[in-house]
Amino acid sequence: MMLTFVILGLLLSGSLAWYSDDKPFFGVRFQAKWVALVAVIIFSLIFVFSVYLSPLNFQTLQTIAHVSWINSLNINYTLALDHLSITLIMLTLFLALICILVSWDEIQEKSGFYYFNLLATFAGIIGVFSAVDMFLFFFFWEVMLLPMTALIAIWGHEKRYFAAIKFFIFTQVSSLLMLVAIIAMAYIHQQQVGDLSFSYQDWLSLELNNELALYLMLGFFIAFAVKLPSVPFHSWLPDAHTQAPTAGSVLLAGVLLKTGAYGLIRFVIQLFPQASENFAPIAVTLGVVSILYGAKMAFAQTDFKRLVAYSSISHMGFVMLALFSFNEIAYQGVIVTIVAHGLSSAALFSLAGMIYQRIHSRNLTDMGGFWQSAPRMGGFGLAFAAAAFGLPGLANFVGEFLSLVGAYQVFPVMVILAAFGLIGSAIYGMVLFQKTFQGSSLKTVPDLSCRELIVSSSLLMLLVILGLYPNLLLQYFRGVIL
Amino acid sequence: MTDIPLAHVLILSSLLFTIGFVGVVVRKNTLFMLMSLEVMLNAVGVAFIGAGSVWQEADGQIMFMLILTLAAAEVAVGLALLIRMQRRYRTLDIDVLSKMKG
Amino acid sequence: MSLFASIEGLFYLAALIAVIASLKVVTGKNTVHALLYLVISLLAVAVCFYLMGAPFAAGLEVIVYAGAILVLFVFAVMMFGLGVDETMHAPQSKGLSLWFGPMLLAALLLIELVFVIDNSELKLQLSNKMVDAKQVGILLYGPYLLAVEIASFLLLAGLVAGYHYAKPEHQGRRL
Amino acid sequence: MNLLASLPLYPLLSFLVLISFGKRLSWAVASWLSVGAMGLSALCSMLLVAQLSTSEVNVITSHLWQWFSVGSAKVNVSFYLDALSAVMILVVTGVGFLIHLFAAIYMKSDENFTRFMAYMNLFIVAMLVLVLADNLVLLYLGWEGVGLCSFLLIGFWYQEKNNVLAARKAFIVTRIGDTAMAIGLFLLFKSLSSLNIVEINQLAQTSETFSLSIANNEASDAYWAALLLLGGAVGKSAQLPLQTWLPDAMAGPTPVSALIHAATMVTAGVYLIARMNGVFIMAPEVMTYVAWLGAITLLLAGVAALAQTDIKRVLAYSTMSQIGYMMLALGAGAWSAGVFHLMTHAFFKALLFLTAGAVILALHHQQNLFKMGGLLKKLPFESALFFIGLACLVALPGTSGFFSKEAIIASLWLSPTAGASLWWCAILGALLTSIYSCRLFFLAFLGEQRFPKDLVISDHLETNHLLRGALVVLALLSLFGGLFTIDLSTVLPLSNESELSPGWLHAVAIITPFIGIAFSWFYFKRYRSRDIISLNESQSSWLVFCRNGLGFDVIYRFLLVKPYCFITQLNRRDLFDQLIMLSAWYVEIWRDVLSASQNGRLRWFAGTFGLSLVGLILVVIL
Repeated sequence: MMLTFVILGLLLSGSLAWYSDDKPFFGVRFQAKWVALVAVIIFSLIFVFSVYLSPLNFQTLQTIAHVSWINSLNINYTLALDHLSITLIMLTLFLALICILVSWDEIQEKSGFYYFNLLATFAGIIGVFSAVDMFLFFFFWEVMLLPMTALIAIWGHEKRYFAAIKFFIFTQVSSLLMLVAIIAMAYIHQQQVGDLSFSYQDWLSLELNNELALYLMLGFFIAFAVKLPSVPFHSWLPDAHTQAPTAGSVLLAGVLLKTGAYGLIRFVIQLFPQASENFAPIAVTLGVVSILYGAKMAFAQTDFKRLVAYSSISHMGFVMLALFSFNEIAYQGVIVTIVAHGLSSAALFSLAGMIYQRIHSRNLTDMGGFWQSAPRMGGFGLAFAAAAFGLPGLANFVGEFLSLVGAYQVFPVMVILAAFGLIGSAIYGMVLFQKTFQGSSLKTVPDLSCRELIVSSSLLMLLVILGLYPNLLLQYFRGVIL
Repeated sequence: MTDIPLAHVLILSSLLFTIGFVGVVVRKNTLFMLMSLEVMLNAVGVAFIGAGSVWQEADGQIMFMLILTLAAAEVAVGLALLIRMQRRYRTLDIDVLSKMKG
Repeated sequence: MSLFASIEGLFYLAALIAVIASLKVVTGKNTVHALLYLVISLLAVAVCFYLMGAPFAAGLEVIVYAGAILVLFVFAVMMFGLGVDETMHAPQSKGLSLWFGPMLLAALLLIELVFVIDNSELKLQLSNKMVDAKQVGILLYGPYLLAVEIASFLLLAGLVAGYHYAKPEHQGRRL
Repeated sequence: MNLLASLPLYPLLSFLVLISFGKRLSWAVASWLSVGAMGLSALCSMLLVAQLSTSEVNVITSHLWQWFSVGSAKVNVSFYLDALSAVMILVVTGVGFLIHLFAAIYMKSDENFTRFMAYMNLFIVAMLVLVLADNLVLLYLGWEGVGLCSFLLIGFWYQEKNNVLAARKAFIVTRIGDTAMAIGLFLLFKSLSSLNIVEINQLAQTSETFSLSIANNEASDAYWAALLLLGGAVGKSAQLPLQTWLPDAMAGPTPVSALIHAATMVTAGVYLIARMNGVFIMAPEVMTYVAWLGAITLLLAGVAALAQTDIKRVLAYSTMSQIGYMMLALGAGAWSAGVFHLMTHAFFKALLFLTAGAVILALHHQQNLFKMGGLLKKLPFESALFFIGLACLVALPGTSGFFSKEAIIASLWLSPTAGASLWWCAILGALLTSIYSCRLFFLAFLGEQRFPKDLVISDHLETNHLLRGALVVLALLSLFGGLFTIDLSTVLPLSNESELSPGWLHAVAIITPFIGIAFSWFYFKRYRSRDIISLNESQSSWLVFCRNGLGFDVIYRFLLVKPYCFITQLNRRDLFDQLIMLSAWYVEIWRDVLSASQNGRLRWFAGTFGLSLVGLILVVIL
């Protein structure tokens, strides 16, 4: 029940933050950000401890909550965890802290509602990562979508409505396809077994003929490929990233994209092994195209956040490529890439937010020579850019290397093409770093504050630790055969 | 038996109807539009009466009467609106009333 | 002259008059003249009704249409004090350009209608027997009772609406 | 923690301290810290080498932790020291220490001194990791690490736009090679299921499938792996076709040029090929490519060096050409000769760069050769050092350069993968080397001084003993470094015997530099003449072409850079986005059309009504 407690707790403390913002209680003026911060810390601790103290073996899916919900349709409230979901939930909770810290000074208006939305999104994401009843999964999928849209639409930058609507339509249309596939699966279960079931574990034993499986798989695949995102469904991402407030971008890049990767791993590949294997050449091609296209597009951007957004597309291409290689090494690469990209893109977006707070621009042409006045920020900028272009020693390298080595066993030509993305990433990484921090100093900016230092250094520390000792993560993903 | 074919009656009806239609579309003056409407309603009446006469049934005339009632009600409301329009806008130009645009 | 003496002759004459008068109504500049042309058109149509064997309808046409409705029009015109002017403010676009589109449309419509009537091979002829008021009355208060009721409601609604709209504005709340 | 593992640790600690405290450290503390760490490191490496030479075992290893595992193959963070890496760590820490010492004084007045020293330390860490790595992935870590440091140090004075561009160019060009190398790693892992260097070298020889071509015309895995590794080496070592970054990299401070772009990093490619000799031996065609690439680079760089006006760029091209020699040696199978030349080259090129740096500093950042002249009198000490360096470079008999270069040339004639034509290339290269060296020396040190007479020459060397000491040590190493005998027979395969080659070969090889010197003595008469007050750089198009690196930059700009930029600019708005937004545009069009039809005009509505009636009837009729 502790996971339910965490999810509900986040929602309730979000409401509390909303309610209590700027209201005096016993002479103390409450601020929403403090409520949110304390709540996230408490629930993270609860989650971490309960997982470590749990006697269950999370190598396979362990159901930890099961309550019947809508009896007539056999819909249950079922949550289950394995190492994959635990890893992703921990990443989510960690980035929740980062999100709150980066929006500490940035959000001044309607801050109560802001933190409510933020926490609600996190609750939804945690639900997505743990739900195994597909109806519940879809429910959480929508729960995470709405507050995210609100975050973009209310606290975003100049073209926020456009971006929010674009984000909403993309996700909604694609998730409708998934809904159709979910309902179809439930009916197939009824035909084969005799009763409706939305349970993921029940579905694993279904036998589908090839054609049907292909279409159902495509329903899921498109929903997750949009979320991942993969070319050609990526175009919501640059707009949403660019227009979202800093925490929104961190959240989008850090965790929301990972729901797509998670869905591909958990549902597409495991529910439809045969169909996805047949589909693999196309998916791998999409992955490679995403890698190259994202890198190329990132180079062309002049907007800091847009550049990082396209680099995310490039990185998630590696996930797609590796995932559909059906190879244990590549799978480990996917796990590391997911976590590493979560951290590094979060770091770059936080950096973008810090710069935006100082010069009120995201345009690279307005930047330059910040190293002179803000050497610390420059150092972190370099490290994060290096993480983005996969410098060995940082976590991204391990992920990319494992992905590519693994995928090379299966698709050598594709991997050679994808490797050109490494050059592309170096190009945009260099452009990003040099245009921001090198060159002649146009402006003097204050160096990192204490809070920003905490954010940056904790992210960098994790990147370095995972980069030099990825076994911390990989030990849980040994011997997983897809 | 008269030698008037039904086709001629219907052609007369169509002619009147088209004339009325042209009036409705072309004239800007709302009063003229109302009059054109009367012409159109009348044209329909002709068609009904003609049909009734062919089959020797009274239904055609009843339909005509219903059209008549409709015309009366329409004219009553229409003219009342016309008066209102004249008061408010000091004109009978129907193009002035274009607030219900999308 | 025998053409005009026969019923057919009279019918076509009345029809011609109705069409010409209607044209004058639609194209006229002077409101009062147009109204008078409308009366002529209605009367001509009434003649047609009579010749088609519907004396009751002809009577109604004369009494209700030409008598009552047209009087309403006349009252309205008198209230506005309209003269030659068609619209007071909108500059009148003269010439054929304004007319061209609608005329084309109407011509198309007419051609189509005539085409339909021509092609449906109606071999029916009008009968010269009268359908008298008695038959109409029996039918009206028999099977068509409901329609009559509805028509009366319509008239009532027209009455109320006419009163409401035509009421001076300051007396009631604004619409 | 054993000695081997502590080798990169000292610079790493020094780096961490320097980077976290930054400008708060005074010059004394920062320089003591960084130079001290380097000193400790150098000391350790000497101890290690002593250990290695005395002990029975040929290898010292140190396992730190398991980094990750690729399938069944473990990728460890482990260090592996054998004779080859021993040579490298001696060069890296020894020369590195001297250059650090020099840099601490050279860069004293720079406001970002601590940052500079931190980068230098970080570079040493990465370079040591590269050299000591026991597997290819760790080597790749060092490989990329030195690339990053090189990038940072080239762009150290980042306020100048040119430096920034040069740094970017260096990073991206080498990254192209790195990518080839990464693909090579994937291939090696696929065919040999290992990433450990020793294992790969063994497996390459024993594996049956590795060097076998699958079909008749298809190349074997060994061929491709060697070729891809060569790609990495070519990028890092500034060989054809990825050589264009090195001359521009001279934008960095002079100690950086000495350490990274002459002595250590650029020779990493040579090290890689020597290290992976097991793979290369299995692919003799690639060995020939290596040799030819080396030879062509050697000649082209020699020609380009002849036309340079900037003292550092002359040295840069000379570096390129000397690495060409090393490549030539490796390609010819003369592994130890190549590595030996790597070592001696590190000594004398570091000496040349540092002395050039001292000269540049003395002349207040004047780098143009045509604005120097007559420095022999003004700066006699520097002149002497520079002369020693150049003597090694042209391989005058007795100097270290002589021994190493002769060894290379001697091995070429009979090598199965090289041959006579490459021998002639090497001789021609030696001739070119002596000519451009003479030109350089004449222009800078002889002749009449061509800088303003009233320029106050600030001579740090005369005043600073430490600086002087560092250079003298380097000079001694350059002169007598040839006497070190390095025994690489435990690591590298023996090269073929050179005794069988005709005797006149040696004579030609020894005489060639003197011919070059004699030729330039007369040909560059103007440069050493005392009467000519001002020299103008020749602007003939041929010379300008050579000066600009033989047009490679232009070709690449038009073939690669411009098209890439053009494509990205063309598609800046994102084609896919545009396509998807088409649907939005479509909806919007219809919204506009429909809302335009709702214009609120009654007559218009009636007209539309009629129109649709016409249409409807038309449909019914037809």
